[in-house]
Amino acid sequence: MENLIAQFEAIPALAVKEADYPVRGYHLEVTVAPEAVVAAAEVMDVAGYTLEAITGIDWLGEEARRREAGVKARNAAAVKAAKEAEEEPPEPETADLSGITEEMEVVYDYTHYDHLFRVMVRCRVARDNPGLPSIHQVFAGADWHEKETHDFFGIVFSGNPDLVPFILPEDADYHPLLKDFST
Amino acid sequence: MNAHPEILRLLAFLAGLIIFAALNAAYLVWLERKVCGHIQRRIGPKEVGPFGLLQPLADGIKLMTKQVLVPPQVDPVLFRLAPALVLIPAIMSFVVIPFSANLVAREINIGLLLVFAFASVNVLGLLLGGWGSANKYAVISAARCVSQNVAYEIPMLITVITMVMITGTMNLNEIVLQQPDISQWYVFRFTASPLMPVAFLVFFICSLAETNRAPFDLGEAESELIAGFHTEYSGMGFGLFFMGEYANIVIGASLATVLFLGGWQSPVSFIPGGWWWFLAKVYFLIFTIMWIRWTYPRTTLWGLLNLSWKVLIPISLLNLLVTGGMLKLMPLIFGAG
Amino acid sequence: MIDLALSQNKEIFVLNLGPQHPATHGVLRVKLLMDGEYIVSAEPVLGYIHRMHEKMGENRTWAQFMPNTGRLDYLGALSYNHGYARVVERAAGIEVPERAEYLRVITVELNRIASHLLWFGAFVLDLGGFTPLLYAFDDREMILDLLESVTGARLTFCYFRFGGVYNDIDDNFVPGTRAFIKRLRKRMPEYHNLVTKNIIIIKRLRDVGPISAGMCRRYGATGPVARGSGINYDVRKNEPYSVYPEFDFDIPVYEDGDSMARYMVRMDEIEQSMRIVEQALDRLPDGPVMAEKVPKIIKPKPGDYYSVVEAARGTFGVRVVSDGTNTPYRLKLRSPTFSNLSLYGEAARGMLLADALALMGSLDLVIPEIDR
Amino acid sequence: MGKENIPEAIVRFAPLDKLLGIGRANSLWPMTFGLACCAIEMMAAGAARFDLARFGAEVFRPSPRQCDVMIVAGTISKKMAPAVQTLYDQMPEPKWVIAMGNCAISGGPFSFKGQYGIVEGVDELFPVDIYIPGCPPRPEALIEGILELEEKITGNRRWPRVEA
Repeated sequence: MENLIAQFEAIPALAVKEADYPVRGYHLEVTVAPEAVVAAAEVMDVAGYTLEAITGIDWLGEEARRREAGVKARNAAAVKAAKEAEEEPPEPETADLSGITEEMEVVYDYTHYDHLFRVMVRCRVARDNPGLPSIHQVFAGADWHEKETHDFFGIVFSGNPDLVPFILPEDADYHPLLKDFST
Repeated sequence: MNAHPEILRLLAFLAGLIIFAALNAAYLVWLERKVCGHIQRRIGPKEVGPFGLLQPLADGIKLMTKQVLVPPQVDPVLFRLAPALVLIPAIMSFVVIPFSANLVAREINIGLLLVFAFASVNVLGLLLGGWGSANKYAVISAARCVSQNVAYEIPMLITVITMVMITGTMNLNEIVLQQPDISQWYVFRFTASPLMPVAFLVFFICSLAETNRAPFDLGEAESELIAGFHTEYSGMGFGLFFMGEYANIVIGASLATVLFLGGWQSPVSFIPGGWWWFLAKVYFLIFTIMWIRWTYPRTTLWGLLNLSWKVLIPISLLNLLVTGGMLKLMPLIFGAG
Repeated sequence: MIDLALSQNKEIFVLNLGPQHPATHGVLRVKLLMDGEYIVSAEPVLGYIHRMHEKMGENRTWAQFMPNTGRLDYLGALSYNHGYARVVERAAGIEVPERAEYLRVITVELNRIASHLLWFGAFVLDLGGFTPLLYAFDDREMILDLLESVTGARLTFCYFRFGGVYNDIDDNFVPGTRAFIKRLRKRMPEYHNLVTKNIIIIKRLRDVGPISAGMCRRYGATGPVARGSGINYDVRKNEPYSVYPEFDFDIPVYEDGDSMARYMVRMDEIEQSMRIVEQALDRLPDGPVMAEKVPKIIKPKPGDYYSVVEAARGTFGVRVVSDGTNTPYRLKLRSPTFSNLSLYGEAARGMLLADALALMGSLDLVIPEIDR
Repeated sequence: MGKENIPEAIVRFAPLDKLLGIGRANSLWPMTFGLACCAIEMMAAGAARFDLARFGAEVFRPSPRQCDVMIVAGTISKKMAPAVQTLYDQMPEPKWVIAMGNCAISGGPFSFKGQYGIVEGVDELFPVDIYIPGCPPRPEALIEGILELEEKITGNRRWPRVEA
């Protein structure tokens, strides 16, 4: 396992974190940049792992929610502090929601047939015009998973041989699992 | 009127044969559904008439009044011709089948040849039906049917040649007359050739294949080719194919009965022979065919052709050789008699 | 299909298998490029029964999604119940009483037998034998009777709850199950005599549709498909969950990788499942079937949770992403047949049509589970 | 429609029609056409315990050209809808449609606000004769549906209806 961590760190991965398996259901959480997903897949391939699934997560508004939560906490703290000091509570701060790059995430689940060790590789991509390289050269099965993720999220896997609507109707131009999708 | 009794007799027989073929088809379907039901722990048709006996009638009414669709892409002539090409030769073959000593529409010296001549037309009907449908599944099915029929006609004919060598005639009634009781049935006539049961088996397998019955039902392999050559046929077009198929089964079983099982002759000499014996033997064979169908899975086309070219043809050739040898040797050994 | 236009060989044609075709067991469509009866290339087309399960997951509460899991793989619905219940229990930290775990294992294994029986019948039907299907259905009905008495449903079960199961068994269940297993034990040799030893079946399955272990790994195949290729991988052993470690059972593995191997794996699994059920019935503890402290509204802590179970067709995984509210933020269903089918294009190349359909049957497809 | 406008018939076809109706009702051949979960119950209805064959309705034909009744058993996705429509069009007259299960009736559990993938009920595509509710309906329910269809064709009920 140390070996794997070292290899991932050499890719380089943005973060390699051991997860609490009984709670999370996976052992190792690796965050990589979009360019590095193929390298990560190669590490897994060499180590004899198999690809269980690829999926996307749409984090629309996540950063805004995070900032708002931070501001809310600060405001509450300020109100509390003012109350303790018996002062007039300060004007509540409003969250600064400018300059947010909305993001999506692609998650790769790897597992091993022989020993129990699950690796989850995460990769964040920008939400507008999302794209990352395809790993179907490494794991042939990734082809379908990538197509499915493209269907649902519109994430473009460059290098995938045939990235057309797969599960959705042939003429579908929508991506239903986006958080701002509506019919 | 009196001047043409023969023609009248023929017409009556023809009408009788057509009714026989139609009823046979209808009630063989009923029988098939009942047999398969009981094989499969079900009871089969039961509600339509007593024991579901009116079921074929209902099916017939429905099929006859069903819209006959002629899809736009088909070849209209071939598409309409094909069912008739399957059914009519099958009915024609009945003309020479001896149901009893006298109950035969037309006794011809070359009856056996006639049956096989008509049987060969059958495959043309399947081919035209599949081809005319302009449906890929139907075309594949037609191609399969043709290669299968051609392949199995060879061992079948070789076996029949063997039989003709033994019996010395192609008149079916004469062949029957040569088998007065069970020991004289050709299937057990070891003096003619020790391979007679094998010859019967070869003939039986070939007639299964010729009629596209399971396990050789590659032509209408449902899980592969939808409904095969009759995929595009609706209503009575499909009904005619069905009748043709069942008529062919009856022909196959009849021939096997005539050639090997003593035709209308009774198996034991103290019970008189007659058409009932003939029908009993034929229906027993048909029941066996159904039994096989509901027991065995389908072979592949390759397996089927291999069976014909690599197993059945050599065996039937060997039988031909042995029979020929026996025919020449027996008189030499036991003296000409 | 562009290859067709460019091809010099005029004999090559496109055959559209499905979406309504007797051999695809539902609405799978396979675009075949055929040279006579040989397959030049096969390309499955999915989505004809895409039912938006993942979208629905984001639209309803954690508990409300449970009925959906029964409609993913309708032949082995309880495994899917189990997979989803487990991931939510993991996320919300809910403990399951022992009796409930036993009941889960018993019902899941019975369901697995039912699923394999139906597969057995349908597979032989693909090969042109009709009767075994009816026999299999006959036995399957008995399992459905048992399961119906416990779960209230015949097919699309929704029996599991977060923290247990919703209903305890009645008095007839244990003797009924024992009687059924006794009956099936007698029946299995019949099936083997009728089908497994049949010369036509052997000719059609042996060495047909070989799938290598390496191919399984590249495509992520699991379940009987992988085990038929010599991969000893079963979640019940490799990643033990529920009370499976307490039972003595084997994972059937065959090395050949052909259709026969996959067939044998499933037939052997029926035996193993019967063993598990028997042991579970023997040791069935008393106690509640629901955990006491299950919150009415489930709000797992934010984060990713993943859990897999061994369904009848392979590894069923559920990834949920919680944002701390009462609905999942994202719910990903990893279906085993999706991966298993993805190797079909490569495996079917160069095969005869009839053999390719036998191969497809041996993958044991349930289409709604692929399309989700 | 009022009956008073129909002139007295010169040739009466009613008895013949009745005969045809009885023939058709007793020979309802369904299509081998399963979409989803309900298809398994459809198969179960044809299998040993329930045995549709009793009514002559077990002849599942794989080709739409040879079918009389289309049992729509399952969810119809928007991708599948054109194919279902084609199958319906390919069936020769007279033809009937049974919508089996909630998905075929109304979209069932998969009809929710914001759904993008399914047709909410097969009657949006073509007319339906019999609706069989359930998710999935039991095989008995399918048999009852077929009896209802027979009643619709002939005007007579085969067995007394079981009162709930």
